[in-house]
Amino acid sequence: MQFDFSEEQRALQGEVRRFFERACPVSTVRALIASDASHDAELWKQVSEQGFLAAAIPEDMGGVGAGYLELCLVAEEAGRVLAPLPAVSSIYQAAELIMIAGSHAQKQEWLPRLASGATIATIAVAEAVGEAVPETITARVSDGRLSGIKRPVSDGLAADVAIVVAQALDGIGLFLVDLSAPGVERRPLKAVDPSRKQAEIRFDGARCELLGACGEGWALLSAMRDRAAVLVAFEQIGGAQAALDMARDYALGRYAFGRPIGSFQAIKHMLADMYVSLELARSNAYYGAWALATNAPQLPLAAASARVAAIQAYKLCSANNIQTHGGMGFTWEFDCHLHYRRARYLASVLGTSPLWERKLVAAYGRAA
Amino acid sequence: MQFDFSEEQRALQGEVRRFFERACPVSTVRALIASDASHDAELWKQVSEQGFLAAAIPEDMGGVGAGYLELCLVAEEAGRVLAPLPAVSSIYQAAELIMIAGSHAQKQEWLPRLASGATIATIAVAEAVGEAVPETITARVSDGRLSGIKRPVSDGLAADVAIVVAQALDGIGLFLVDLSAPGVERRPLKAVDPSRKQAEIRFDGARCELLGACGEGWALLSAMRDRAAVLVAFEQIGGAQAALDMARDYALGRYAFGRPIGSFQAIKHMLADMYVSLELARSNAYYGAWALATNAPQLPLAAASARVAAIQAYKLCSANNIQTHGGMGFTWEFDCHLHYRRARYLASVLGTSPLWERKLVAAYGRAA
Amino acid sequence: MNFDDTPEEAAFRARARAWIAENAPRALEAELKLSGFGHLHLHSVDRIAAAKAWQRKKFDAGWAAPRWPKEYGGAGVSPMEYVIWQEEEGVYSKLSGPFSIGMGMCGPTVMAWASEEQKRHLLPRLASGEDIWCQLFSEPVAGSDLAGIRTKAEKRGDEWVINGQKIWTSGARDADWGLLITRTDPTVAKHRGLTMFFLDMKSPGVEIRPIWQMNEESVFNEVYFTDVRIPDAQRLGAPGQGWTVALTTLMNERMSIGGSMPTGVPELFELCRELGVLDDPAVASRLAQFAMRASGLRYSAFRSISALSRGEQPGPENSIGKLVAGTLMQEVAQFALDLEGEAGLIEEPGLAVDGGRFQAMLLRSPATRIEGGSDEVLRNIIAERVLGLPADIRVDKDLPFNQIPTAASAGR
Amino acid sequence: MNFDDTPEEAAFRARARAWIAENAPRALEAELKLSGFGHLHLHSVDRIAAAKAWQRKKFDAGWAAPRWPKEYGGAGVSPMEYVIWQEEEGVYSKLSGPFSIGMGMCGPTVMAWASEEQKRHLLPRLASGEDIWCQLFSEPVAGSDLAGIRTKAEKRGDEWVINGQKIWTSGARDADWGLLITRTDPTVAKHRGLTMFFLDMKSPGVEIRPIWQMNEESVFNEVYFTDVRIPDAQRLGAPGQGWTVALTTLMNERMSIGGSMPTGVPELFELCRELGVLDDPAVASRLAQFAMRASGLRYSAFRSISALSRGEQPGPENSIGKLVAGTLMQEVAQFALDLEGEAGLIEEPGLAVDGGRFQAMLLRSPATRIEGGSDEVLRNIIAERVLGLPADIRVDKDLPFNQIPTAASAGR
Repeated sequence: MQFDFSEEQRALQGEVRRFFERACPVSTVRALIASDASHDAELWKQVSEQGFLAAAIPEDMGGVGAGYLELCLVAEEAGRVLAPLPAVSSIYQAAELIMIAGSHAQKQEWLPRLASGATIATIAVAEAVGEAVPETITARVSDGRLSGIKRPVSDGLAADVAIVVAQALDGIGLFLVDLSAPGVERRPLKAVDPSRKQAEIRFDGARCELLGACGEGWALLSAMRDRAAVLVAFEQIGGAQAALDMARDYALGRYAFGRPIGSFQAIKHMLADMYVSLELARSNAYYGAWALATNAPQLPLAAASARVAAIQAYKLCSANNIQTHGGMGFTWEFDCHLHYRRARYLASVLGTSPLWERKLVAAYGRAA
Repeated sequence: MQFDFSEEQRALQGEVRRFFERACPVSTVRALIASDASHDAELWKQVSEQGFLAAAIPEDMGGVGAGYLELCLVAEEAGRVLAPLPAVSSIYQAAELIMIAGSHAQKQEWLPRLASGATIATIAVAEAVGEAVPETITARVSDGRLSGIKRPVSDGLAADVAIVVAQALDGIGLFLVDLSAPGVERRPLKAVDPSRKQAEIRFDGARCELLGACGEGWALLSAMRDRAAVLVAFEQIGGAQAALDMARDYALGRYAFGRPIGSFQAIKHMLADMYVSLELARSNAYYGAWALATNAPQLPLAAASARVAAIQAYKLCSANNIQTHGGMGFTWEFDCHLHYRRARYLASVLGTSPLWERKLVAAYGRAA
Repeated sequence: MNFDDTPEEAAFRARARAWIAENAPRALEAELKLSGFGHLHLHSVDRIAAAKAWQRKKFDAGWAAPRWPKEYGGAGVSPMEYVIWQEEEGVYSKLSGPFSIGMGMCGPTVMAWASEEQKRHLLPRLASGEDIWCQLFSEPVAGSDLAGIRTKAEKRGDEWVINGQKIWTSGARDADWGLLITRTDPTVAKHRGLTMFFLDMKSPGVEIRPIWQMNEESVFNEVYFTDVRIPDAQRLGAPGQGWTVALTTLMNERMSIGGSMPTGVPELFELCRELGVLDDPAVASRLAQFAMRASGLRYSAFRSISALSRGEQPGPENSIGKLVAGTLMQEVAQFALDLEGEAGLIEEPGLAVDGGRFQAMLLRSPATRIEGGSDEVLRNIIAERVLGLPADIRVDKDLPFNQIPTAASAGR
Repeated sequence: MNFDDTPEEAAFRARARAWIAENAPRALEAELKLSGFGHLHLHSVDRIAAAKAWQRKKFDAGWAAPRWPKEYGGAGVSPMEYVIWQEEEGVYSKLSGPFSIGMGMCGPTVMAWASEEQKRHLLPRLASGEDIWCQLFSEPVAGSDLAGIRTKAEKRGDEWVINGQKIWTSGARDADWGLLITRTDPTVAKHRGLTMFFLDMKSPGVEIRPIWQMNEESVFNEVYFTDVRIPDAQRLGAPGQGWTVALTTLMNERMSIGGSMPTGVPELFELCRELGVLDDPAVASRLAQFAMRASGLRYSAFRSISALSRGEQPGPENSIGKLVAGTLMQEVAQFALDLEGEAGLIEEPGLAVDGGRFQAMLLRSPATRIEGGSDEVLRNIIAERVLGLPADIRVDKDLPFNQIPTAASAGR
């Protein structure tokens, strides 16, 4: 047994951290926010060249084949620096879905392109307000043509291809759609986290290709989300750790009443509680990483625990980081709000807490 | 408009407080806990003679006819001193139920006896584990005879008469049963709050009398509980205030690290949060008191808000009172646990938080 | 105990309602309803012009400052009548946002400390909307530690010369007057070297720089003073008495902010109804706990009004209003966005759920937990001034101000 | 990262399992399962006799103190193997309750500070269950402020004479030896005047008075010392070095308590299954949040074990175990009793739901939040020793111990 990452993995993490600190200072994030660009294409290119995001894609599909544990650590580091990349969409979700559901030909067609970063993919599920369930899906495929409106689609502007959840003859199916093809229109949507951009995509008879068995779409989506939840949890703990570190540093340097504010128990104990929530999230995420890497039967429970804990920790750490900073934390100029916004973004993709709380309890019930 | 008690009512409250401080020191509570007695009969006699508990019973039914606002203040003071009395059962519930559901003859028969304290009544609802709903009731009446087991029955040993929820031909009904009659057996049950004693009562063909329309029993019970919830909320805020006062006094007198522990922010802010929860509960209870006193259509919402807030406040204040006292708070000798136990008792009678949370939301939905 | 109107109150309410029905700018009603948290937003008209027009109309009819004495532009109504007025004014009260700091904090301070002549000049102008006031208290190094301010005032003949910087000044750009706290003696203990003034915001040497906030608004400002001159006659209280004067302002701030904090709870119930989840047992517990806190706050504020009616002063117990409302609004926003699903990510005007109100709450509520006394400061106030617990140990207490440790002196 | 056994670990587990299957007192299994929180309850047999029998059996087979060096009665196994042993021992580990303070805290302190001869004498007797130890640290006036203890030790020739009082001593009545911290010099700063001893609990002048606890048990005791004599040879560390010695104990206490705190979460799921509410969306949110904290604690303890395996020392981050578990158990108990409805009021043996386990948790969990470092102390440890924030301001820091303000000196 070994309940932690190995020394080799920690060394890799150090490398990834140094890369991101160099390649992705916060000015990069702010530049993307201020621009109309869909993502930071230069950073995406560099990250792709490093092979970081291809860690879990098999070598024969153009990946690095290092494994999921390594990808988890990459996600943690990307989260720490708020990397403005479409990895949640293209790697943690789309590549996973293709690996789970794709035919051999589809894998060969798409995985090498996703692994190299040459192609960016995304997932289009949401239409209405509220939790997405099969009954709320109105996008429809008939005769190989997709029509409907998806909103919001994360990284929908950056993506070259989307996997769209739609109704078809045999129920819910997943459909690959080339977003540059006729019958596809998209536009940017102003979003809570402007460093991870959202789009509306309208399909009007767009040509599409089935991924996985038709009628199995929702089950495949759900299986993919268990896997993506673990990877996203690592982004969240990376972000939460960065927020806690910011708060700690500020509390040490800011003086009031003749002493550092970090010497007041109110601040000390608030930071201690942030640390506790982060440690609980981290430990749940490690278990999730193992379950993901080994495809363990515990994955649904481990993924739900990791996600519920990580959502909670990032919300708390990012909110109380602002609180520690006082008024300065409420300025656009300070970086506190970037984490607060990112925490909300990562809490909303893949389905929100209430969904995962139910999943956790159901999985716990099955496990016991 | 006037959102507070009047000066006359405050003066009455002062009188009631002085009475209880004199007549019910904590040694009285501890004496009852240590004994096999069902309640403090001497205190009950004194309280009855003062007419405190008959405040809301009309004068022509042997009551004082002062009103519900006065009864609320009595309840607050009884809660503050942890009075070991069966008022929750006999006055806040049974008398209310008879006033709501009884025929004129039943009112004339019972209310004067309850008002004078000569007779003690209780309500017997629970049988199985979990929230009581009509489907879980197995006690049954046929041909005017009641059979079944009720467990636990608060003040079931002190009571002379019980209002029993039972199945009958037309559905759930409420039945008055003389507990000294043949076919009734009762025994004490060890309970979480030994200052408010619990019993098991077995009915085997006991003679009983219908109270209110048969089939309407559950609706009547529910209407009564809205009224009792407000009165119990005042007991709870009285108890929570006492627990907060204890914690404050201890924090001022206990020294560690060369200073009173009440000078540490961790303790100060814990007590501030206790105060906040108590103030929220108090303000909700005041609104409830007005709705109760005026039979306002807002009563269901006001009662649910008062109850949810009061449960929460008393739980928090009684638990953190122990925490403030440190190890001494965990001893039997200190009084902290008496409030902690009482908070649990008052959270369990009338149905627990989840039930009242649903009632609150439903009432809010109807009100808006 | 009576949450309903007495006959006299009902008559007063009818009068207020009739006047509003006749005079309120109905065309703005829908826009005002959506104008969210912390700031007046109007697209169809200039907000300051609309605010001044409504304030003037109210002033002429005696509704602008109902609680103030008549000689200063008020109507001398009772606390209960004022509550009734506020309930009836409803959404239109948002129009008076630009005057809220003046009416709530600066006006009462002027009333307590200025000369009779000044009061008769300044207060009616404030009440009528002619003048806008702002509050120049916080500084970059003095937030929660308000008495740690460094803006310097030096006496030169009949004038004072001001140098320094303020921050978090709401509405400074629209303001005609500012209530300014300064340090006039850095060699005595911090609370003893302060002096209060009111300042013409158009004075030479005043420079205002808007702060761009995390919620993409710019209500707050930095205000810089370079050799700004203030006549000695505009001093409030004696030199060195500034802290006592400031306490008047802060006590009124607490009362003014605490009374009617938005919590987002009614809006959350509306969302649940739209989503059809109001009967969902999964949301009941959260909704009920939120609702109980919101109604508790509401009736706590009511209790304070009853205390005012009895002639009591607004006390430190009013600190619970903002303490509860800030966190409550933040939790409500997060829960609402959880319920919205991925659609909760959309801020796009016209597309965002309910006009993006919960996204706005999410991004505004952190400021509520800080401005006008952070959560931590409010808990200290409750612990010390309501519960009687000892003050924090003060390392700066008896030191001359210029010898108090700072980040700079600690080499950070 | 591997939450499964390696082949070597699987072999070790098989060996442990086989030994337990052959040797464990199966007759006690059901009773042990119900024996709840904080204390070993046995009705069918004498608990100390049963404990000693199991401990001796384990000792003879090398399972009693697996992590200790062989020369002191241990087996020198790895941290991972020890985890496996604990998992396999399961419910029978409750039988070793009377030795847990000795094994977890006193033993490691003796190992670090006693003479070789003493270690070879005392430790095997502890490991084999022959001797029971207790920890004599807390005093009525010194709880969280442990270094504020007053029990006096005065040197008389080759002996020390002890006078004073300890409190919260678990298992004092069963103990043969006590680890005792005393004040030997009240004229120096508080941390510098302390000295540690081990004491024969049967010495003349030792009087033990049980404390009746709020949960109607009596695990804790007061211990009074009247002219008790201890040979100087039973001193651990130099005179005045007692605080340093105590830190060894406290570090091991944290590790020992934190590892496997009960939380009540598995029991709550069981209750929900019995009540048929496991699929009820109304309870899902609470259950999930509880479960996430419990699994987080579990895997945090696992991570510490991996750190031990890498040769790292157990650090202050282990403080989260008890901090989270105490509150969690209290919340779980309240929620479980909410679900039980009025039946939750019943404590009657034989009638109470699930043997009254949630009532027991309700009444035991307050102690968890206090003993061995209160919630407040643990948050301070995390803030200072994990996050590197400044220590609290210490008014007593450089004062001679006998001049530190107390309730008495303040006239309270």
